[in-house]
Amino acid sequence: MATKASRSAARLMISPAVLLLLGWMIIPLSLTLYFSFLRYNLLMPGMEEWAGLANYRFFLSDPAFFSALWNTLLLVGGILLITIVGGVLLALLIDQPMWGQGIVRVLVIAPFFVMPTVSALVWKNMFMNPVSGLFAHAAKAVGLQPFDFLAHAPLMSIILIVSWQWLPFATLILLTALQSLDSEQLEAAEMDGANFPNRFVFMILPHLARAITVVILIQTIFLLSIFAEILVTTNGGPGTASTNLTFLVYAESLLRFDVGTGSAGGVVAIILANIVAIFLMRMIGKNLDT
Amino acid sequence: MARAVTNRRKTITTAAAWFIAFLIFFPILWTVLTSFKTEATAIADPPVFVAFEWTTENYGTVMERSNYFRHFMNSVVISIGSTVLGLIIAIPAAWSMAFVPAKRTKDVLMWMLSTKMLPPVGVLVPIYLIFRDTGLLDTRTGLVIVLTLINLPIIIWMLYTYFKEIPNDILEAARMDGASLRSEILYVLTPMALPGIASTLLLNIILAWNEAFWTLNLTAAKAAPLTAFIASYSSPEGLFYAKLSAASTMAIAPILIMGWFSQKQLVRGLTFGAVK
Amino acid sequence: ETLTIATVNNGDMIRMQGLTDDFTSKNPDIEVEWVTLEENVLRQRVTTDIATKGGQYDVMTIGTYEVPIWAKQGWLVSLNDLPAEYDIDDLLPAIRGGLTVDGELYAAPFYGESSMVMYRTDLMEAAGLEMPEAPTWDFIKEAAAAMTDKDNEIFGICLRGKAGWGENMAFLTAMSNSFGAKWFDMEWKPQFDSEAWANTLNFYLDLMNNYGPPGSSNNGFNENLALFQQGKCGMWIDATVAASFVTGADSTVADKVGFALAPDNGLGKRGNWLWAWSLAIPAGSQKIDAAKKFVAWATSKEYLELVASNEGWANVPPGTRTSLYENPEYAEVPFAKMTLDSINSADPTNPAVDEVPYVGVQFVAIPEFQGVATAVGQQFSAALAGQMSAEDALAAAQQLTEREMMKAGYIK
Amino acid sequence: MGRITLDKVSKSFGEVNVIPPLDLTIEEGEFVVFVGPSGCGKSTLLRLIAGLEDVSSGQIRIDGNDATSVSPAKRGLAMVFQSYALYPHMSVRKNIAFPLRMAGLDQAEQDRRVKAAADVLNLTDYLERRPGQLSGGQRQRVAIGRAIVREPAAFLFDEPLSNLDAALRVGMRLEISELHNRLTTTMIYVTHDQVEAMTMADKIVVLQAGVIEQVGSPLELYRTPRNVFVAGFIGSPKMNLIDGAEAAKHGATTIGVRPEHIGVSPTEGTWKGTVGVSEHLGSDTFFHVHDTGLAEAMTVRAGGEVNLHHGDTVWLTPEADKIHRFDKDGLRIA
Amino acid sequence: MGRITLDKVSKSFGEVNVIPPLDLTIEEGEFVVFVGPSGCGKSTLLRLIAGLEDVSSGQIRIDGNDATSVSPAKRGLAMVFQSYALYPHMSVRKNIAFPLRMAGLDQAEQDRRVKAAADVLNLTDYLERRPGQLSGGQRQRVAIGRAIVREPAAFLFDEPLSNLDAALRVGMRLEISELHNRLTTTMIYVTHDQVEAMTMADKIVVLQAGVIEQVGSPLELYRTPRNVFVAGFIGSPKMNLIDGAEAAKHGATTIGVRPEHIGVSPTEGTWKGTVGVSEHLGSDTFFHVHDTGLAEAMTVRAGGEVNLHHGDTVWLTPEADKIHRFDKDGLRIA
Ligand SMILES: Nc1ncnc2c1ncn2[C@@H]1O[C@H](COP(=O)(O)OP(=O)(O)OP(=O)(O)O)[C@@H](O)[C@H]1O
Ligand SMILES: Nc1ncnc2c1ncn2[C@@H]1O[C@H](COP(=O)(O)OP(=O)(O)OP(=O)(O)O)[C@@H](O)[C@H]1O
Ligand SMILES: [Mg+2]
Ligand SMILES: [Mg+2]
Repeated sequence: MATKASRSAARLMISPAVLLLLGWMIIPLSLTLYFSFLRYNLLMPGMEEWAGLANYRFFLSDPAFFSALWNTLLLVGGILLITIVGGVLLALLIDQPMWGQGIVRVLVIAPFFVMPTVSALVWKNMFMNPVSGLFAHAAKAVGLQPFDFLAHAPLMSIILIVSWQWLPFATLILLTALQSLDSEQLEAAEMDGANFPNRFVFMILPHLARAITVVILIQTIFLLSIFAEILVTTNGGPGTASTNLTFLVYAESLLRFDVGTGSAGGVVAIILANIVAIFLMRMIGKNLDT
Repeated sequence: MARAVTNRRKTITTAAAWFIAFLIFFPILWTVLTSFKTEATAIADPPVFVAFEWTTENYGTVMERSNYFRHFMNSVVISIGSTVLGLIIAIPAAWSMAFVPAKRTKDVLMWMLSTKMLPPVGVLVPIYLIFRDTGLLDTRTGLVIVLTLINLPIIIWMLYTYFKEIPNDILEAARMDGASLRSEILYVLTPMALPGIASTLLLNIILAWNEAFWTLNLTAAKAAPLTAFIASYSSPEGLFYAKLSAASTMAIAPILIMGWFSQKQLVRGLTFGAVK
Repeated sequence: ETLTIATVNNGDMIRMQGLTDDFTSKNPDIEVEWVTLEENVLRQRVTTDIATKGGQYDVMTIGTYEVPIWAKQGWLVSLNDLPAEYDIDDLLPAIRGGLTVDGELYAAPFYGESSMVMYRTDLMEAAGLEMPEAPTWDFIKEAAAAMTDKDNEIFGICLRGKAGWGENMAFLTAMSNSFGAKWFDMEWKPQFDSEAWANTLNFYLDLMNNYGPPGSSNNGFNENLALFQQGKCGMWIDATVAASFVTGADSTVADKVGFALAPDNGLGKRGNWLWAWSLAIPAGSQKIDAAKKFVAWATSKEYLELVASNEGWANVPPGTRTSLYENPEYAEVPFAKMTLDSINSADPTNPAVDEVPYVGVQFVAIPEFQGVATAVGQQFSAALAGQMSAEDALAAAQQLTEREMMKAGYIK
Repeated sequence: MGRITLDKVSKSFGEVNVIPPLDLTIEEGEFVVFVGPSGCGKSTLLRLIAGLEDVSSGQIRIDGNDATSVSPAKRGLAMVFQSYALYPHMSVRKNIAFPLRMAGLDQAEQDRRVKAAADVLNLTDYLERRPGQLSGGQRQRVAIGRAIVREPAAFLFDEPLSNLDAALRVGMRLEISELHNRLTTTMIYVTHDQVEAMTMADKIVVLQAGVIEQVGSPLELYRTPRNVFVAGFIGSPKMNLIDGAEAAKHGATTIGVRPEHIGVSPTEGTWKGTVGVSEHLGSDTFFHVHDTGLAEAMTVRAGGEVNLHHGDTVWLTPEADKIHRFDKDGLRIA
Repeated sequence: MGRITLDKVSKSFGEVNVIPPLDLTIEEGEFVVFVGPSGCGKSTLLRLIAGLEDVSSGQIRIDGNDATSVSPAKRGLAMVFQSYALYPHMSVRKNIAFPLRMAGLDQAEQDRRVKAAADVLNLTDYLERRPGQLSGGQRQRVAIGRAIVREPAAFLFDEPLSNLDAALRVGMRLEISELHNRLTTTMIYVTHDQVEAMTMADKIVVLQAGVIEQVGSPLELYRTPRNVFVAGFIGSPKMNLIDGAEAAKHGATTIGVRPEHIGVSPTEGTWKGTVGVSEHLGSDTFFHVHDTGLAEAMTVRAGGEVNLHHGDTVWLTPEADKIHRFDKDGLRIA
């Protein structure tokens, strides 16, 4: 298709979205960039002065920075792993014929609707609390010492909470993808002598590849900036055991009110996020084009 | 055309699926149950499941403490407003990308998505200053604008993938039939993509409803949605499990119920072009 | 006119919300909007707002830490011109001093607090011990050991462990004072490498690891309060305001609580702090007059009486007014005297055993403090969680404080 | 190798009885085509043989052994699906090798057999491509290749050509016929295109609503259809069926004459009518003749050179020995 | 009304030159069919006429007026798409009325015209259904209905029957022909099925790689193809083309004989060969004869009753006056 008229119409119609997003990106970004070169503490207004790269040096030399970087990767990677593996298995299960499929689906999808703050509060207090949480009760009931999740496995606990929230999303996308698998293809494989594990490895998984990429892309976008869950449950601690990059930037700019360093951190985070983005886009681009 | 499944196998899958579904749902169920307990029962050891004296006093306490209805209305207005505004901007954009693809289309789309990767904390102060200067702090308008911008990439992407599934022929047929661009989008494209648009709408309402960073940081009282409502419960004094549960239940119930009712729509549309 | 009031989600504040009608009926032209947030969130929100002159709030709830800093920036409205019947002179001198900068009162105390020991009289008795009015740390340890009964989920002592300058660091800073430690020497050099700090932290960790509840590295004021109310703590050293909750209706041990001064080590300083949640008016507010009316109402003598008549004397916001403690009815309240004594025994201008360049008992009144102390708090919390040793935590604290002080230009 | 016997096989989906009990024997090496209108149960029958559906009752024997409850993979049959059902993420080579890989053959043997199949099917140049990069006909060949390598006892085809365009269909039809000539393996082929059925089959099975209407060679069906249904179904263009008085003259309820068995003349003949649309194919011309009083329109085939126009009056004459007669139950009167 | 002239019209997509400059005139009321192999530019040409693509150069005139840069909606043409392109969310009535609604006609007029179109197309009973509830043929009719109501200057059809099954295709072919007889509006019809082209067209335009190979009536093309390409393309089964010595005998580089112009005999004739696959259609039999030394396989059409088997030796005799001769450029030698 495409006549000259339609091409110019297209340009006109896409421009509001492009301009808005461009503005949304560039204006705050350039301000952030500007602040990152200033000595700028919110609590000491009027004392802003040019600081050169000092803020960057300070942020990058923070011992917390590398652990935050590592935690961010663990967090995103761990959640992706759990939700995708769990999502595939769950999707396979739900796809089977059964009674009350609708209700099962309703139950499984529910965590996706829960506010991150609420889910963090509920998990922290009512489940993971080592004294009056349900897990502690359960442990005591079977004669075990209650495990102090948030103190001894803080990152793992957060991964668990966030995975719970995102599992439905992954499951749903994978389920729709699964249902789109041509049943004749599976039958052909069956005729060809493939048993279920073979069919899973050779037919189902490759078919899901595209859906998995999409899940990875979307979730990564959201998971890179996990914040509320950390703030509510562990406050980044103990130590910096559950501080991710977002939280570190938050600590700089809104706990210390050091906007300069916070902005430098923000810029660093943006650069890192874009590296991840480019990497992901490559992968997606390849997978989505075919 | 699946083969007949034996009842035994169906029973086993049913049991397994129900068990897992129940586990996944349990935290929510437990929260709802707890919200009807007294504080003392809420922490009882061993825990009681249903055999307790049900009370609604927690809800009373919570209602008394904060203006739930206003938070609720703010949430509704903000999430629906931002989603609808997003759709209005996104539909033409997605039309362009899906039906008049250029070499750059894919790059533009990916760039749009990458704007979502900016960590919000990194730009809070600039945005706060901009909002202060434009008088948008603590206004629904301000939040609608921010959430629209945040969710726009996702909306565009979703719509783009749905639109791409609509055969170009049909739009061309409309063009041959004398439809202007406006009529083409209004009378042909939009109704055809309605299921996709509906699930885009739903997903983004959910995302907007649960957005907790900007809604918390850019509002004080007038425009504060339910995320702010729940923030005042994050660490109250004394025994608070039951009250926390009540507040939590109230914060998530509307969206949960909406989600359940529109579950089919949502699920059907949640593909992001992943299914092909 | 609508006033937007930012408050912390403490019980006293929430109670005030419930009594708003009294204010609005007296001032029919004023409406009140409440923004109730958890302490950390509140602090972040109001600080961002006031520093950027966002103007979203007309009345803010802030603490003794913020008042002098903010007042110096000219961010707060002076309250010296409150009406005569408000009776400024009735405010407790220690509290009032903390809220006054250069002779101007910049915030009105809503309630004041120090910290003290709360303990279970029944358990103490069962252990065959008797709590002195002014215990030492050694006695606390002995008592904790004696009361601990982990099989029945009784933990000898509950202390703050959750990271945060207003959480574990408030407690630990106050405690370190009694161990002869300090944050900075006169050259603003951080002192975490001192022996006194090592003693403080080791004592604390020893106490908590042996006699504290599990998960204490996530326990703040509220978590400990819940534990104590459930009857799981033998002793709890924390804010004096907690007294009314542990003896209140929600508590399962209301009639078995005793009070004592915060412990010392015989060095002349007790491990108690001084704090007042106060109402202040940002300089940018458009509704200063109405805001002043509200502040005056909320911190007035009449308000205390209003609460007393509605909820009983025990639930009155404590620690602000001399007249309250002179009231014979209030003297009946079991923790009244101990609260007043605790408040009076704290000296913000001279907090440590040695001479220091800063004011503040459980904090250092410089803007950088909350950031540094929170980071230090994280290290100590990690040490409590068993993720690092006390030495490592102190070394890390020393290093990061130095970094921060260097950046801020206190030391070269 | 490849004798398949269905013994009182029936199938119902829940309440719906799709195939009432049915007997059928397919001899070794035969090319059997199932034809019938859409929904008559052709695919279902094929899938029962393949083992992709369970029979509701009856027995399926393959080479004399009861295969009724043997899994599809073990029956030694290969199937080519209408959608080809190629594995889109595997190269052509991997697609064809898949059954061998599943059977655990070693790599060398796999390569050998894939190469052999690719040679037979002219796929050698495409072995490294993905199915998405192939044309319809090539995909079809890959699907056949995947079936061939297993050296199955019988091939099952479910409308394998229906997704191809007309020209390709003709070509592939020939290829499959030639393949059968070469391999002489039993083939069962489902189609609803009767040209395919006629040209390819050794034996045609005409189905209607799950019931076998007639089994026989293509020419048997063409020359002596057992009933009106088969008469109308086999032959293109369709046989002209005439009821009423004209049929009664021949002592039947219905008579049928094929278009190619009617002579046409502008001057004289048995039936008179008016020319409607005429379709000139060059080699032949089909006239649709109206107003004969016999049926709504009679189709007549004439040579390419006959010149008649819309509205002309014509006379039609059936070849007397090519008139089919049916009784009131629609059965052939011998 | 309905005279369309293309004047040096060309089209390239980026670098790819799909249609080199081309002239073509379509007279009022003509039924013109574009045929050609896949990818030859038929659809592109049609879309240029419709205005759905811009021409790269040249001019398109409709009824004498320059329409080159007129928007599709304004050209007064109606198009029927291969996929039907019905609006799935509208009832049949709304679908048909859509162009009228866009033109701003009042409701009464819309209803009147929809009713008229529905009557013509036998759609009256289905007006309230959605397209999804219709059979393929009915959908096709709705698409035509939507085109008719606009009373366009010309109809454009892009392979409108290719999604239908064989039987339906025959029926719809007739319906469209009848429609043309009745409306006498110009129709431009794209197909790659040459049977459709032969039976429907007043004038066929044969395209190859964007170039017009021949324009003429169906029988003209059948009888006197201008070159080898047209000779091979028109006629089914395809003309047998013979190169080499046998062609030289006739003073040509290539000669061609259609299958229906070759006699077959088991005993005597011009060319000797062996029977390969034979396709019995009942009415006719197509033999594929190998080893003639002329071409890989010769296709021969014989009557339904000829009985020859795989491997038999046969003799073929072309009808002398039906031999087509082509020179070394592939052009017909008159
Ligand atoms: N899984 C099923 N459940 C219920 N009914 C079914 C199922 N599969 C097929 N049927 C029904 O069985 C009948 C025969 O279906 P089948 O697919 O065998 O027809 P077919 O002859 O192959 O038709 P077509 O030519 O359209 O492919 C149809 O009426 C169909 O609706
Ligand atoms: N938008 C486009 N961009 C680039 N090339 C195109 C485009 N549309 C068509 N082509 C190319 O133009 C040529 C002609 O395409 P067209 O669709 O006109 O062929 P066609 O004759 O209609 O074929 P078919 O019979 O398969 O429909 C093809 O080689 C095709 O690849
Ligand atoms: Mg079928
Ligand atoms: Mg085309």
